[in-house]
Amino acid sequence: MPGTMTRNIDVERYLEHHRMMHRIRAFEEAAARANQDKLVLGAIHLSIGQEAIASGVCRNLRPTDYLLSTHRGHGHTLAKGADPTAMMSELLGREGGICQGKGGSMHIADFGVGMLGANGVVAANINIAAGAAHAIKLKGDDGVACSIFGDGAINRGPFLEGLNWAGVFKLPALFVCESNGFASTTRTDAMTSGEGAAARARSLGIPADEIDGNDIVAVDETVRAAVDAIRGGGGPRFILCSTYRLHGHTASDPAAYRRKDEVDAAWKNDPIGRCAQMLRDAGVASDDLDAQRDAAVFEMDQAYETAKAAPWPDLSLAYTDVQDIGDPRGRAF
Amino acid sequence: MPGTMTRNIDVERYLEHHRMMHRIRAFEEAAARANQDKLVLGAIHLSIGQEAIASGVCRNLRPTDYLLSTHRGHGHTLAKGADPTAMMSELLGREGGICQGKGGSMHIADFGVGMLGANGVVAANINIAAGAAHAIKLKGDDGVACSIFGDGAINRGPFLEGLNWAGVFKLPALFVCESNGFASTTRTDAMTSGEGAAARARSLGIPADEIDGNDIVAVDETVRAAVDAIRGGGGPRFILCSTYRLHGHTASDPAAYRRKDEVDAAWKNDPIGRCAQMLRDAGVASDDLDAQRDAAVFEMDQAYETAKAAPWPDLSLAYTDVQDIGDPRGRAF
Amino acid sequence: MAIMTYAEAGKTALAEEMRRDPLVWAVGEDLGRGGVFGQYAGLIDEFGPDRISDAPISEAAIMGASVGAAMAGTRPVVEMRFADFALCAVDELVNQAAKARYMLGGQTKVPMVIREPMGMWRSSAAQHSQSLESWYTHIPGLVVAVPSTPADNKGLLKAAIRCDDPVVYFEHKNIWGLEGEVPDGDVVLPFGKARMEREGSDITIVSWSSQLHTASRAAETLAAEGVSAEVIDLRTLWPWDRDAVFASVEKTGRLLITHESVSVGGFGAEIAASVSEHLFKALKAPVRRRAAPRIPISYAPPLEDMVRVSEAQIIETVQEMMAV
Amino acid sequence: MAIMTYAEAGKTALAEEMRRDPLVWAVGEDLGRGGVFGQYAGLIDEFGPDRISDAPISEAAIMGASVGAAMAGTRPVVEMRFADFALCAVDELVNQAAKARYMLGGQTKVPMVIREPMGMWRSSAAQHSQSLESWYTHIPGLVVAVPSTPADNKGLLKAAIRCDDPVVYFEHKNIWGLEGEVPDGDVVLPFGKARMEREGSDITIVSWSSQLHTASRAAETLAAEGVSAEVIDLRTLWPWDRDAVFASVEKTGRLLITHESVSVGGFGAEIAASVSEHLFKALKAPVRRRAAPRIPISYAPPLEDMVRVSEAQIIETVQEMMAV
Ligand SMILES: Cc1ncc(C[n+]2csc(CCOP(=O)(O)OP(=O)(O)O)c2C)c(N)n1
Ligand SMILES: Cc1ncc(C[n+]2csc(CCOP(=O)(O)OP(=O)(O)O)c2C)c(N)n1
Ligand SMILES: [Mg+2]
Ligand SMILES: [Mg+2]
Repeated sequence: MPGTMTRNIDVERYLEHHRMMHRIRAFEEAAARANQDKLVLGAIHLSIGQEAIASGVCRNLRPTDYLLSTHRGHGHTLAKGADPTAMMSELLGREGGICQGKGGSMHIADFGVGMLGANGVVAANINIAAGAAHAIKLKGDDGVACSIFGDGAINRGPFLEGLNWAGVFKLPALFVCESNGFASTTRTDAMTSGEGAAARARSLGIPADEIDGNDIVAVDETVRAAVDAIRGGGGPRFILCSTYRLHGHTASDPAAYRRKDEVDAAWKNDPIGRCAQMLRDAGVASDDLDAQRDAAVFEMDQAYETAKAAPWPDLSLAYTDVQDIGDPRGRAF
Repeated sequence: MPGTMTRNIDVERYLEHHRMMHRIRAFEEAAARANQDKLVLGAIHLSIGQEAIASGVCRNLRPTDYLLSTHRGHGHTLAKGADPTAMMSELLGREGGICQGKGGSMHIADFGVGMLGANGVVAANINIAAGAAHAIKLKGDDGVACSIFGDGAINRGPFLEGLNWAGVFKLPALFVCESNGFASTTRTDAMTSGEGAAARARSLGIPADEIDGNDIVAVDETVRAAVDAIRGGGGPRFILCSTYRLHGHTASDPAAYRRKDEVDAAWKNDPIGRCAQMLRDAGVASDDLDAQRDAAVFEMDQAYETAKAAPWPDLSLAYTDVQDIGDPRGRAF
Repeated sequence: MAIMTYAEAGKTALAEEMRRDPLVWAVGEDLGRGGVFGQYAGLIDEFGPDRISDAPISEAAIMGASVGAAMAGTRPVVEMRFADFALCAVDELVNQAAKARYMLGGQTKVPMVIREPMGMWRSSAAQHSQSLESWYTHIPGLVVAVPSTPADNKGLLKAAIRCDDPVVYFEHKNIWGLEGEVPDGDVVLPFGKARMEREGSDITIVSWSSQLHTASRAAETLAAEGVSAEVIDLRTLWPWDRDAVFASVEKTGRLLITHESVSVGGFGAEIAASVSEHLFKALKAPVRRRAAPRIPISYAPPLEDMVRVSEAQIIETVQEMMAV
Repeated sequence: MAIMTYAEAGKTALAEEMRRDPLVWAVGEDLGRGGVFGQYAGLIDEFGPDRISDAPISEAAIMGASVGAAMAGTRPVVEMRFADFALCAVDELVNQAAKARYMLGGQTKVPMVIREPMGMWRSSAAQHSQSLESWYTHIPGLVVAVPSTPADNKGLLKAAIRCDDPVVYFEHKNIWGLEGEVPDGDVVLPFGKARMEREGSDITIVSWSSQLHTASRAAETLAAEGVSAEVIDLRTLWPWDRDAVFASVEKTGRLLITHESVSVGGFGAEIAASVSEHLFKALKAPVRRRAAPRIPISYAPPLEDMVRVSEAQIIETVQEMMAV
């Protein structure tokens, strides 16, 4: 795997990544502000520090490819192409929310760009993604179904069942593990026996790469190769991305259970800073990079303002999209 | 792992194994007869051909050690020390049944000898055994909790969750996989991705041995070493035992989905025949071996006759041992 | 019209729907060899292993992958083998399949059928005998079907496969071999329309699945004793045919609900509560329920029978109700 | 007597029982840092990491291992974090914990407490808000507790920990911070004994858990309007206090049951069916239920509120019933 020292890179491509990572960062910061402003009532999980994975994975997926994400899914959803204003409106539970305000942060989805949903149940997206890949195979399409999940998810049964399923049926599935060191307040290494996610994936017959998930080049190139292999009929692949959760588990978690020096060190390894440095080394002007950041911040502030200004959803929505059959009122009254 | 060519063996010990394997075989054959006689109404799963694993594992466990088994658990239960008459009475659902006729073949248990139950749900015994080991650790005992399960069970979530659990908490747990090539009518290799159970166990941080499960010496010695290591505080161990299911999935399954030559070849590898040959090579007289067989057949025929003669359980038992709290009649009538 | 068994009727329905719609496929353990009850026998020869798909012993993945496959445009028919084993995949059914459409703001539907062979069947004991249909009526997003005849098993399974909602489809193991007339061709039954098993004027007996036949036999015997019982087969529990039940009870003034599942917290309570509330004045006697006691199901036949609601118990209860 | 919150009362009960019995231990995700709602805060300092045990995200193993640990002589207190996540461990609870004692012919008991924080709590949406207490009343072998006050959370949790049956213990997330007087020391409440929240003569309102407080506020308002409502807190659903409910309805002649969970197939139906059957003559009006519609729970506050049964709705229903 390539490191981050100077290398000749496709500057345009990484400028795109730089821009996308800043958009994710700015979205999360706006969401954190909305949380402080008590306008987001449910729990939200920020992906600050993990942006390279979202950008690197989704840059290599087509809008027609499927993505299934987790409770920490804002970045993935944005990178897959969803509209931040509709996403922010969802977080605020307002009209215009991407799920009409019915799902919120943990159920954010945009089928228009192949994002089939975040999930409130850890590891549940793994089997669902395997099934989406199964549908691609049955229909003879050339798509890919990708699930992104955390390092805590590898201790749930669906990790084994879903990867085995994808292997047995040789499905076009990409499994990406965001190994950020924590499962809410618990260090994942303390609750994980053995060598971890990649070793488990290999034992299930899935080729696995282990990369620095804060190195946008490593993520982009590794995912591109994996997706090409999968599209070529090579069956499922697994990528373990090491990263660090720079904020707390939820936007309200001060994460006092970890040492300051650990967090400070992690900030020095911030994927956006590293990407910017690489681009500067490649000759890109700092001003251009700052301009991307400022545009991202402006865009997400606008998204927040728009969401704030939006009314509550129409109450009649409570009874829509439950199911086709039967009376949702249940005739209890 | 030792093969089965002449070696200096503890003749007494393997005579015990030979006797136990014949007792298991004879029990299963009597149960099959009871099934043909329509006296066993539920499904029963015979372990004919897999006796070396039951005998080899349980010979190395103490009565105070715990065993959790599967739907194919008659042999394990017998080898752990349960009374065959009480077991047969259970299969016939009669008074004197080891579970009072309430559980039947798939829930056979004898807590008096540490056999905490077969299970009707594939892989469910893995987590239960991990928990029994957890209790041993919490109480500071020097016991071992063992679960035996099939090669089909390794595709269920509890395999990952239970082994990871045992690894994380360094529990005195022994996991034994009976790899008989089939999960009911399906060949397990067709539904298993990767290198199989042992590789999966290792990926979960559990040392794993892979042995010929029809070689009683290999099973006995491997299990003994593993149990010693576990008792010594070495944490969980895994043993993959290759074997073959000589009969159908249930006693009523003709297993027409496999070729005759395959089955014929498997019969030549019958663990009892191999053990007998080894003992003859070690100088034991055939008559002594035949006498063990005949005694086993006689014992199990008696068990069947006794069970047959037993009355149905008292109807009042339907309402006992449900729970301490609340009226089991539910006051519905 | 053809005479076929309940199992064959289900197979016919699946085969017809698979011919009609190439996006329909079935997945579960041992389907390639016909399924554990033979209800898929031979289908692999016509449709091949991709559409009559074996599965690892991975109920959570069978269910969860089917949710994804349904969201991605196919129509999976999920075989759970025993309703008891579906308890290994409840998150996938209740948290995912049932809620995805709503949570995601209507961006998707989850068209899948979950076949769950249910009920008591010759000494299968507590982990292979449960009837949990009531549970799923309590979960928004799910449809619950409980066919009792070969004809209904064909018509309702076809309806379930065409339905865009997840349908929990309970086939009763005890009646796999039950024979009956089954209409040929494309007969699709509506959900929420009960079947009048037998007309009567003195009392209404509501039931479903295998227990319906016990109720029917009881009504037969009662007729000989001069009690005219109307027997209604609900066919589906969500939605359930309130109109048919209410109309019948308005006529008879008496209602007995009988089901194989546990009485406490069973769907009989929902029916009893609804009728007692809405037909308060029309009732000549209190609504009664005959269902299972709150005990696990035993292996030994005589103990297992203690859980069954017998024809005699139904008759006894009806006579008590007529005496009011 | 001390004033403490519902969460503190639970913590006190657990701590007292752990001091009393070294075989009691708690296991679940993040317990070492106090648990996701702080209901275990500080316990690890007194009892250490073996008895206040963290767990991997492995609900099936948390539940399943606890079944084994209970069979092997310890008394696990299992933390499921959200009742919704317990759906990842239903086989372990329903097929194993609930049935082991019976299936194995009484050779073992399975003394474990399954704590399941339930209910709606500020925009948690469909997978973090469910109330599924009714499900477990339908499963033989299980006890179901639904405390509504700090005092009851102490007394019932202590009873649950001492009980040899698996107890599904629902704490409501919305009242973690509710303060109230809690008796000091070893006060253990019996299961199946309801609490008289408020005496009245015109109508009986039965409820439990957080919804009890809505019912209580409604009764308060109704009193001002001259309607005397008796409010009964069931405290446990299995067993449930039929005697207390029947006695009250015999007095008032009217019964309204209100719960947060879905009305269809909810436990309110069991109570309504039982009372309608046994107090047929004593009823002045049909038994009514006010519970949730059959829809998943939304994230947006106003949509989430559509699932809540409000004080106003209870009052409206009571007035309708009084008008009968
Ligand atoms: C089945 C289940 N158990 C527990 C939870 C509660 N929970 C939400 S996020 C989380 C931690 C997940 O850690 P990880 O998978 O590493 O993802 P990360 O939060 O680090 O991105 C937990 C335990 C849940 N949502 N689902
Ligand atoms: C969760 C679950 N799924 C399916 C079944 C049905 N079933 C019973 S035994 C069996 C095959 C098990 O195969 P394996 O684990 O290899 O054990 P073996 O029968 O070969 O001893 C299956 C699928 C079950 N009992 N439990
Ligand atoms: Mg993590
Ligand atoms: Mg096998």
